[in-house]
Amino acid sequence: QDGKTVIAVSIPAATHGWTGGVVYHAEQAEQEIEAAFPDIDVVLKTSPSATAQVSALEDLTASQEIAALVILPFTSEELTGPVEQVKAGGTFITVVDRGLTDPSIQDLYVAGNNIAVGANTAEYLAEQLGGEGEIVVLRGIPTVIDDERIQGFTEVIDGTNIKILDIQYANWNQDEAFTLMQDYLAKYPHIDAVWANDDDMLLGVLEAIEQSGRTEIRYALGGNGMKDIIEKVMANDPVTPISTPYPPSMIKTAIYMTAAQFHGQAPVRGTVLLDAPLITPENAEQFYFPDSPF
Amino acid sequence: MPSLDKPREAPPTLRAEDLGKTYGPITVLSGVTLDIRAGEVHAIIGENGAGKSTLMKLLSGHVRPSAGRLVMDGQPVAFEDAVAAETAGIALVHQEILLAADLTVAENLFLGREITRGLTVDDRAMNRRAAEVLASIGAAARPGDLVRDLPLAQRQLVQIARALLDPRKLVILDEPTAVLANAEVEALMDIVRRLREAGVAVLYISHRLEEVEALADRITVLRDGQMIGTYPAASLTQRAMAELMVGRELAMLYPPKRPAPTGAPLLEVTGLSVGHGAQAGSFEVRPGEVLGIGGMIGSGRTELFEGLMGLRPARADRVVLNGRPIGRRSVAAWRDAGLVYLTEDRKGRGLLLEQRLAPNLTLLALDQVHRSFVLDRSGEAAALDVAVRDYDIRVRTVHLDAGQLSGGNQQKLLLAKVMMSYPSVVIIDEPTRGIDIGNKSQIYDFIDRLVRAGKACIVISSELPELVGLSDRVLVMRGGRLVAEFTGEEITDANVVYAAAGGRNDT
Amino acid sequence: MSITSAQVAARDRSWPIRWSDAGPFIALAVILVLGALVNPSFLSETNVLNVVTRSAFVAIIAIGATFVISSGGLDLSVGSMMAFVTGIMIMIMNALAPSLGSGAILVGGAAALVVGALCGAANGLIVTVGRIEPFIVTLGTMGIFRALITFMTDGGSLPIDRGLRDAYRPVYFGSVLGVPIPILISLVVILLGAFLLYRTKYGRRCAAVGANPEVARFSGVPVARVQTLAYVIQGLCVAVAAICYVPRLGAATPTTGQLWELQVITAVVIGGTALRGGKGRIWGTVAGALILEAIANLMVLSDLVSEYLVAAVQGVIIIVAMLVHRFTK
Amino acid sequence: MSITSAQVAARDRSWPIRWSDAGPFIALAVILVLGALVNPSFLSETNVLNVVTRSAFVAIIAIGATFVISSGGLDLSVGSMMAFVTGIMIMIMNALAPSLGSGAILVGGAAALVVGALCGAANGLIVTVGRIEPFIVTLGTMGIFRALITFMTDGGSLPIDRGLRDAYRPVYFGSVLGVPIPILISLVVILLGAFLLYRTKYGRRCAAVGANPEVARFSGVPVARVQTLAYVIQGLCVAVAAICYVPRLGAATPTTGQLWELQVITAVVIGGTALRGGKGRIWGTVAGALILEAIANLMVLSDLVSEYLVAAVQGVIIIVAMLVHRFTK
Ligand SMILES: Nc1ncnc2c1ncn2[C@@H]1O[C@H](COP(=O)(O)OP(=O)(O)OP(=O)(O)O)[C@@H](O)[C@H]1O
Ligand SMILES: Nc1ncnc2c1ncn2[C@@H]1O[C@H](COP(=O)(O)OP(=O)(O)OP(=O)(O)O)[C@@H](O)[C@H]1O
Ligand SMILES: [Mg+2]
Ligand SMILES: [Mg+2]
Repeated sequence: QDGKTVIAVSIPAATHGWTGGVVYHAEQAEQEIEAAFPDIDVVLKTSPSATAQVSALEDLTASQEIAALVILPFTSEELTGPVEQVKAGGTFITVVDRGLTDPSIQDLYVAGNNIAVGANTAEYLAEQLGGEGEIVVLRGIPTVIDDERIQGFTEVIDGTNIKILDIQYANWNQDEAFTLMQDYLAKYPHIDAVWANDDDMLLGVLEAIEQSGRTEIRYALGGNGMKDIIEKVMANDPVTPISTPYPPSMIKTAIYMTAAQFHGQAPVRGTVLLDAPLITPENAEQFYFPDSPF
Repeated sequence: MPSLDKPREAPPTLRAEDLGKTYGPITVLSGVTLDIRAGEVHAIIGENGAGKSTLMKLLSGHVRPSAGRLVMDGQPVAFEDAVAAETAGIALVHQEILLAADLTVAENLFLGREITRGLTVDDRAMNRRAAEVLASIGAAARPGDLVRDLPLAQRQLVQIARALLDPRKLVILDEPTAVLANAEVEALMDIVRRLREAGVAVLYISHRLEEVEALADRITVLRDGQMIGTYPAASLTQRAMAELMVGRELAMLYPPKRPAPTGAPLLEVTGLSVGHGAQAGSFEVRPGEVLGIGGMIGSGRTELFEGLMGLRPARADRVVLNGRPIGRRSVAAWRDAGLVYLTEDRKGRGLLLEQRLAPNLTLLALDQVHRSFVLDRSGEAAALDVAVRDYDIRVRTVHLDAGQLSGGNQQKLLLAKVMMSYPSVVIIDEPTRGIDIGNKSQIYDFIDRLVRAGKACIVISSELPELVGLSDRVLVMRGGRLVAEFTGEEITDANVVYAAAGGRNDT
Repeated sequence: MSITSAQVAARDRSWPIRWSDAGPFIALAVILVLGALVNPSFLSETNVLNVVTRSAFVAIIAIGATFVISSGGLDLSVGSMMAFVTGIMIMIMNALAPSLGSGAILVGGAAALVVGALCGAANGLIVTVGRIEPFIVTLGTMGIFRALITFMTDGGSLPIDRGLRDAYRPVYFGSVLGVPIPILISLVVILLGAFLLYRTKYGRRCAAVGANPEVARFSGVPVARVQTLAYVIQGLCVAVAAICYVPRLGAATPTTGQLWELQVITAVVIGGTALRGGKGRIWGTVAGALILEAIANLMVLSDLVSEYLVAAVQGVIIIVAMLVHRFTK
Repeated sequence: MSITSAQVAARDRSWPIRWSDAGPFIALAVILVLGALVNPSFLSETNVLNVVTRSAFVAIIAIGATFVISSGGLDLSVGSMMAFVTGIMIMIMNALAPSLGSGAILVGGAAALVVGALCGAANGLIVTVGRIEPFIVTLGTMGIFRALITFMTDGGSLPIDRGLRDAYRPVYFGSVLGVPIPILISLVVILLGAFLLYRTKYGRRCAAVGANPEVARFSGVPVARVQTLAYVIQGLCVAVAAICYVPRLGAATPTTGQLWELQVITAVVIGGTALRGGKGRIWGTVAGALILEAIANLMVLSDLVSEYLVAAVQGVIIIVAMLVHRFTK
């Protein structure tokens, strides 16, 4: 490709808010980098499933020489082998968000921490509720991310007197979260707090609570730092006073760090762990991207 | 009559004792006791809906009897299903064509009893055997043809071939000739005679009494689901048969001919060509006239008129109905202009077999039962009552799907359906296919009254006597072209056959 | 003979419900009873209203699907189409909100109906003029609509203008004499659907086309037009559902309406409409939609099932319901 | 006229390939040509092998679907079934790995076949004995299998034992004389399928049952048994696909095989098998699977389309391909 350095970016297709954010930031990065460094070509590919992502990797490597691969793997196990194949061709590997089962494959790892998303929220909630109360939880699509968040959350909650009344899947879907919350409300006459492990779902939850007119619910928390929720945090909303960042912009960070080494800078290697600090009214500004779709 | 002289001690091939069938509260057949002997042709006759087809289905295991029992070769039998009966040597050729349209002729013939070699099916052997059987009954269909592409008559022959593929003890033919024309009928009658000589018992149902007279050794008459009796064929004339069936004296079969029509043509067609071939045809029909269309099977009559109706690609130089040129030809446009077409394929194109009688009746002329955007359902029910009466549709209840009517009654329902729109020209393709003799004369009367009222009727028929007895003028088709025209005294069996067969030097 | 049949015909009219058609209603009743046993709050007024209101979307779309299916077609694109219509509607409303105020809602709603009808017409024309299996056509347009909404939302969400929200909210959350508005709207759609299918020329032709297109053609029925119109009706129903849906969550997202096509078709089939076409059961469809929503609700209200297995239990219940219906007939 | 028809029939037989059956192959060729124009590396050896290898999964499952569909059925559960079979297989392999070493792979594979056949039999029996629409039955079992795999993986993922990975890898990544093993396996499945459908009694009956079950029944074809067997064949094909699939991704997850049912059915229909049953086209199905995979590959190789719109373009291409095929006939 005209002697340009190719950086391939492989990410999940935009199927819900968060992945939508990832695609948005990746496209931003592509435009900015290509404008800034004319000799770098960023090739962005989205895939709707793990299988498709493996296929995309094969296609990317079959059709051109790629200098670097930035990948946000669908799942760890399924993508480990294929990424290893790419690595074998001498490509620089940057893994984002979800680690591969064999960490020695990656040159650079930019990661969010899903366990921390769950755990930090749980700790906040436990503190606010004084260590007791009855809560309900909405989880996403059965995948590793979802699993880790729930794991982080329940581990902390198990150490308190808080009782998790119910956990059900709402598929990271506002609509299903609305429905599920309606049902929770019908089922449990008293609920102290709700945790939806993603802000997309939290929107549905809030609608359902508002519609029911129930007032005993003290907290409805989410995660991921969606901009609508951050707006609430900034406005000191009593029911949703915090969120946890799991910024889709991490993909942009990773692409920039990968691109940097092709421009004179020494290759960046190692691990960049993004923590999941609580987003509070005080620091909300720095997590707010009004132009992002997420 | 060899069968009548048979010694008593030879048990009949199949004996029905006090057989009956009820569907829910409806009794369609009761108290039928009947012997069918080896080497005889046993005809079953009766009006439409008398229960003939039902009886045949009972005898061949397609339907379980509600009462009575079967005795085969002296042993009581109860067939689990049609296959059990077939294994026992009884084959039924259905009145309604039962073939898988997506499969080839050979595949249909051997369905369920494929010839195999090792693990694989032996197509060569099956095709060879199929070709033999088809040739033996004079069928033009080839083993490799898709049934979907075959005309009705050929499908019927394939069904018959299927029944004759294996040696049989009893072959049941339920109106096998309804869709056949003369040549094929002759061939079939030969086959029946050969079967009789080979000691096979044949049950034969037909509304064409001349066939019955020519073939049958004994005749059983059914009326309203009851057995009237079994008679030696020699003792019955056609007229006597008809009267036994109907239970009353019959009027003349064909109405007297009308005076020659004089008015301006109601329908004028110039330069009609259908499909790819150059099949340009021109004809007209006047008020008060019955125009007969004759020809061999596959001579293109159906094709020509389906083309006229806009049901298949066709071109025409000029089409005028009631003095007004017709631009776009479609069934709906024709209906509104006052012309309707009654298809020969009542099962595939005529009736919605799984729907009730009323929606079937009114489908073509929904406007008649339609007031300010709403279907007038009581009007529809009333129309059905009228149709049941006017067309003498024999049903024990109107709670039936169209498919549950007997074949002849389906035909009458179809006739009632196309007449719902009060057309001035009616094209009827095979008007009396499967209609019993009593009803035939009713339908002929009906056509007569229609044209006497100043309407016109085009009758496409493969039944020569019908064509001759009914028409004021006959056009004959051959190879997709109109080749001859006869009027008045010229309309004779001989003339029509000669004109129709003129090009058939291939047989 | 004719006397008897006339009498019978009279009785026929006074007894319009066939026993076999009662299946879905019996199934629904059984589920209600079971539900009440499992958790008494199942029959609480709030819960019942919630469930019925929720099922309004699927029911409205399924009314359209009843037409498509009974005319011998199939529409897999309804879920994505609904998302797409929702997206267009929100964009129009947001664009007009500054100038028209809450009048933008009316214009947006009208636009949604037009867009829905056009989407349906596209499906219908490709199926009929192109003579391609509806399954393939609507699978294709399903991908197309889904991609378009993803594109329109940039993969994120497309919220409705804050200023319109309050004016629009009642369409989902409001009620008249205690009956939530979505239920009223779906009642109107259902009654219109039943009228159209059972009492008009068009409905007759629809069923005839589905039962045997050849017979319909020979009876002067414009087969392609009837089928296309069924898809247009489907599109309109989708648009109505979209109009009720937007105020519920106030945004269109790429997941809006995902997999609804399966729910819709299931509702139609459970309701007694045969997938091969030829007969449609509007009220059965409604019962089907209620059954699906009631089962989902019961899964949450009962404590019997692991969260992982909810889908399995739902599948089993549906199959068992169909089996019971089959064998009690 | 009878002369004409005889001639037509004769011509028909001497020309065993009907023109309309060539449609999918022509469409495939067109896509290959377009692909080569868009990106020359589209036809590079690596890329072609990749695409063909990948399409092996869908092709193998679609062979089974060709039987189900031509016998008049439908199976929406194949994707979930594949995930479920994969899950069971991995659990068995992992359990046996300590004792049997890489022999566990064989046992696991055999178990997968058994489980696949059983799953297929379950679908088939519910459809035939229960006489319920296949759409509903397999939609139900789709939910059931999906829920079971979610349960088995606890909502996460179920990786295969590391010790087995290297021994198992070649089943996807290995090759014999330059031909990747999945391609060889799928060739075997395809040839077996073609033999079974075209050359055996069973295949004949399968098509007959789909074409007209009533006629088949009267002809002594055990309709229910033939249909059930088609689902069992489908189950076996799913198991074979699962066996090839595991080494590629090394784990089963709740999203394994999601939406494959749609791809599979699309491949079958693009290949010329009618959804209403009665005819099956094994080679057409294979072409269909290749077409789908080639289009997806082209989307990745070309840079023309916004990421959000990939699905839309795929939908358009499929519909256009079918339209072109229809109107060039
Ligand atoms: N499944 C059914 N349910 C109710 N009635 C039926 C059913 N099948 C047939 N019948 C009725 O049984 C009667 C006898 O029908 P059958 O077909 O035996 O008459 P047929 O003598 O063969 O008449 P045709 O000469 O018109 O063929 C008819 O009135 C028909 O409506
Ligand atoms: N042997 C054949 N093989 C295939 N198609 C045929 C054959 N014979 C006729 N056809 C076609 O079948 C259709 C029916 O023929 P058509 O019905 O017009 O003949 P017909 O004179 O009306 O004879 P019939 O007595 O069968 O009605 C036409 O489209 C014709 O081209
Ligand atoms: Mg009969
Ligand atoms: Mg004809």
